[in-house]
Amino acid sequence: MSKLCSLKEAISNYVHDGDTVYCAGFTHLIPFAAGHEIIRQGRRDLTLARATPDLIYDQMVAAGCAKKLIFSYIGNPGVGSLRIVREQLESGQLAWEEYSHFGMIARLQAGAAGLPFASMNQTAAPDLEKNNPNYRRVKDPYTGREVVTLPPLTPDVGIIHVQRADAKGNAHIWGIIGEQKEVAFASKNVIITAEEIVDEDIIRSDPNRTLIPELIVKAVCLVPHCSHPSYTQGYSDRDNSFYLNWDKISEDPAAVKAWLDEWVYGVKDAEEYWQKLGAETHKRLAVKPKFAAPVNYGDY
Amino acid sequence: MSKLCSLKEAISNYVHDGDTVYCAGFTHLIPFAAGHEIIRQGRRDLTLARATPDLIYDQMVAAGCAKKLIFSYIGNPGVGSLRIVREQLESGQLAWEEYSHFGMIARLQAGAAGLPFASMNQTAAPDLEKNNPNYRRVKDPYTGREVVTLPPLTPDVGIIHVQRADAKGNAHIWGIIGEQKEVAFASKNVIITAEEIVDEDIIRSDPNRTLIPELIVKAVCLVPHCSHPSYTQGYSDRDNSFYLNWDKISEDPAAVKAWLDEWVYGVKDAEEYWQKLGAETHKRLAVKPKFAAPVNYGDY
Amino acid sequence: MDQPTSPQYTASELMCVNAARLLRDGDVVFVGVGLPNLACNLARRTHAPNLQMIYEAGVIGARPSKLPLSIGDPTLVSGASSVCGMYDIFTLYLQRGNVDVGFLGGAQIDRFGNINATVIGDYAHPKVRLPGSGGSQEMGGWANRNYIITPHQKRRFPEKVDYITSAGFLGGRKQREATGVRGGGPLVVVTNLGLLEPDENGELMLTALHPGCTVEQVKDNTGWDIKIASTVKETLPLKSSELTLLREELDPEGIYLKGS
Amino acid sequence: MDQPTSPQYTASELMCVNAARLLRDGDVVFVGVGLPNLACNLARRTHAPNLQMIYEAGVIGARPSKLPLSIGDPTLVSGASSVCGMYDIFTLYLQRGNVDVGFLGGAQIDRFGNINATVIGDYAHPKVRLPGSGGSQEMGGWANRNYIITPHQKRRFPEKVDYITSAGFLGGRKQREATGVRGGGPLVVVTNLGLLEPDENGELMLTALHPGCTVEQVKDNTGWDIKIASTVKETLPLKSSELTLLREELDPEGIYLKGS
Repeated sequence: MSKLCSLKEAISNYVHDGDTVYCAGFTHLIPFAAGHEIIRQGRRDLTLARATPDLIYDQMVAAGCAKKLIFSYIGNPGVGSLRIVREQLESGQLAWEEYSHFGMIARLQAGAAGLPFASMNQTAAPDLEKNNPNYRRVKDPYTGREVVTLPPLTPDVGIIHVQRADAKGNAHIWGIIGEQKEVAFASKNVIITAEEIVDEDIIRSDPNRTLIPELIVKAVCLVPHCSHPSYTQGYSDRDNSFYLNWDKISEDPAAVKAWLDEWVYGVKDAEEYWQKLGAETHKRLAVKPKFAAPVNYGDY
Repeated sequence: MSKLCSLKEAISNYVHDGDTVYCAGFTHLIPFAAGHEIIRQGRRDLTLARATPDLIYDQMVAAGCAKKLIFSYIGNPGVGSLRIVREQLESGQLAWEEYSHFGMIARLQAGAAGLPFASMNQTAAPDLEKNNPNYRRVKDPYTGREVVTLPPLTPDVGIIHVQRADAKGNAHIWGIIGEQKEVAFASKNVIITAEEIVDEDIIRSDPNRTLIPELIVKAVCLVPHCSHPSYTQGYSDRDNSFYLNWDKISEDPAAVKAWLDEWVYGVKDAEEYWQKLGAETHKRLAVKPKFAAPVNYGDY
Repeated sequence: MDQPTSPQYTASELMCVNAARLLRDGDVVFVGVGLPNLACNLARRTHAPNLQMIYEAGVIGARPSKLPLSIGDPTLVSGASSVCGMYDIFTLYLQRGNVDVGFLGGAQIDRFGNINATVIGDYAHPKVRLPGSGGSQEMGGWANRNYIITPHQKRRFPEKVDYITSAGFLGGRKQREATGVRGGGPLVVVTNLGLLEPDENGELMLTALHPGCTVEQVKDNTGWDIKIASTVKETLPLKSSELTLLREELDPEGIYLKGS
Repeated sequence: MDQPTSPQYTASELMCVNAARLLRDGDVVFVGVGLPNLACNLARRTHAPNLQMIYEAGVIGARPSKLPLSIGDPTLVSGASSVCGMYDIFTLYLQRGNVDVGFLGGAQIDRFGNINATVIGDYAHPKVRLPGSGGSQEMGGWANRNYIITPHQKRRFPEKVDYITSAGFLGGRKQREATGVRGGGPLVVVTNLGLLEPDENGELMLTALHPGCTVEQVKDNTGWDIKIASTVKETLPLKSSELTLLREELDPEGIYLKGS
């Protein structure tokens, strides 16, 4: 049963005001086009969860989509501060829940695994536990020592960009795989955006590469270049100059508004956004191919 | 730094009387040749841990290597009973510790993750918990409901057969990957046996395929056909007729002794064992190639 | 064993077809080798083309080109949609609630659908040591629905099992519910005589007979005074198309279907 | 900032080379971007060819062909020995004890080596909201050894941090030990003036000065009355081969090494 639809339809069907949304991807495969579509559709009061909010949440927060942020590191990776998010946190406009990376990922893992809590060893650093009541403790029943716990995180919607998927949602991912698998299994609704939709025989020729199986996927959208200015291993390079540029744009609310008007509200979809970036950018972000060594599964 | 050595050296250096040994692999990639080498070297009082003891532990128990078994399913997969193990359990000759598959794997995962205990939801089935004091409970600090716990399993030695590894121990595995990763990270000493030793460029061309990294590996042994009568995806078929045959051999202690004399004590190593199987068996277990779809990592 | 089936088909074929009919299109099924595997493949080739088969070894969406002997055969991997580790199978799939159906079997099934696959006699001093749980403890607890396939024999249906490997309804439906376990427990037991289903208290009750089988046969082959539903249905006769599929395509060598 | 380094090299180069020298061949290092990344690559090209670099994004044994801007750049993956998910990185590697060295930095480091990378002012009403932990809370707890790299400035070295993101020795070595945490805590703080090491109580103490730097400079740029070791060593001068490697091969555009 095909789950193919446009990204517009997928966001319209599965992302609702007030939802907790997790746009997955640690630096790699960040589904920017999905964030932009959420902005265009004017979603409000979202709780945005991501280990690293990255520019995608800076933009969504700037556009007024969010009431709360769940995160473990707020920065413009490799550049510095995430200005809009930071300002809204400092001014109290945006509610937040904070974890370490491990706490964030452990919450997702517990959600994905159907466990009532995640367990972690103590780190000796007291202040996250002190400031976030979700941190609790249980006694290890074998040694009597205390272990730190967190409740599962089960987002309403998980959005995951992948290199290739079949029409049912079986998806191959390679390169950095951060928290994609955990987000997919933890979320109540999973939207897959893919660089390529391929015949299921391609997926089934290498089942160990399938990080996300069809049975947890609600919608599959063909969205090439969805991850710009982040990247897709093998398909595009990271647009570091955009990350550097955003550092300047985001200093000035007027510049941010102008950017959103031009690059989000002013374009119809990801394809128009990509074309608008122009041939020079396309060329700059193109990547020469380099293939993995062949793998023989055998004809059984 | 190369860790290449013969299987004989690896067993001699890293498997000691009284150790807890985990020969990994759920049906697939079972390192039979390593079990046979342990028999040849006359190890005693081992605690043998495996989800499914399979024929490898039936043979090691028959040869007198084991004092205790840790398991979650004792059978000759697809055939029926595991006769020698079963007899020794029924007669009280062999001590045992029993889990469900999930309990077994969860113990390994906790060991691999450096956690003091594994957490599992209740299954409503009371009798494993009743009969094994390692099963305990903690209260979920969020809902107050009870969760079942088990302590980590950290074998002294984990032995893992792989399709290909480099000389330092970075290993690619595909096909069924049961508990290999968890055994590797849980064990204090890891021995890799490989169908092929390849240049590290092969491994590094596809890092997502690397299930086991060099930094936890002690020894790397080139042992083609190590898994017979189990199989290696892409390299050989499962020797189902051997599994059916063992059902008959293992009915009779004299036949078992004769088999061990001929096929374990009577051969020098895995290579001689394989040659002794003969051309017809080699042909029967050969597999036509079928390759995974290409994967482009890009030249960054 | 009392042999109730007509000479046109074996008891195994009868159970297999009736088990297949219980599956719904789109079900995610945790599959064991043997009859459950055949039943799933039959359902997939007939009324349930979108059935998703999962194997505890870590295989999702398997499409075996031949009948696998073991639960971890390479033919399960070739053409599967996904392969993952066993920890993932038991957490992301089973514990998370992503498995609709589990098939169970065992040496003993009791009045409340509890299953023993571990030991006959005392656990510490076993008279007969059976294989043990494997994945069935969690399957019995966490699959949304469980189906049990087993020949109808008195020794297989004692009033109380020696050991509970997989939970049915324990001492009654409320006892299972009190544990807070997520799955719904056994829904149907398929035997070579008919179908048993739990009543409101979780006690197994005869609800259907296969063509030619009788209530007396069921009573004679059950270890307790089994309840009989007020209306006992008759299962549909096996279709020749079902038998042809089973015999000629799914188990041509008769590994699981031959004999009784 | 007081500029103690000679015109032949920048403060960043000085810190980078001294950090590299702390690494041992075969160390497994949890690497951040920036100076730690440069220090590791320098060590790998000089005295520690078997250094294993791990990135929190899930990359093991990276061999970046160019300087990555972010901690998740594609060049980290190409040619790496292994890639895994972040859950695995924090469990199988860091929590399990497979990481020898963690590099830390932050806005504030206090008398007992505690680090603040989270907030200046009150947590609930931040004066300056910093990035937060990322992976550094666990790195500070669980890496066998931690090294801190930071410029020596009074505001960066308060007597007590506003918030503890990564544990140093808390209020003293015994307090850290009482938590039962596995890692050994900060071993050395590398600044542009010299090296600080914890004394038997976990209090940071000046143990070495870079060539040309003075105890006075250290005292003037530290927010508490810092202890001075009875013998203050002098660090070895930077070798021209080290600087050449850094400038010409590792950071040819001077992204991290330029400026101060």
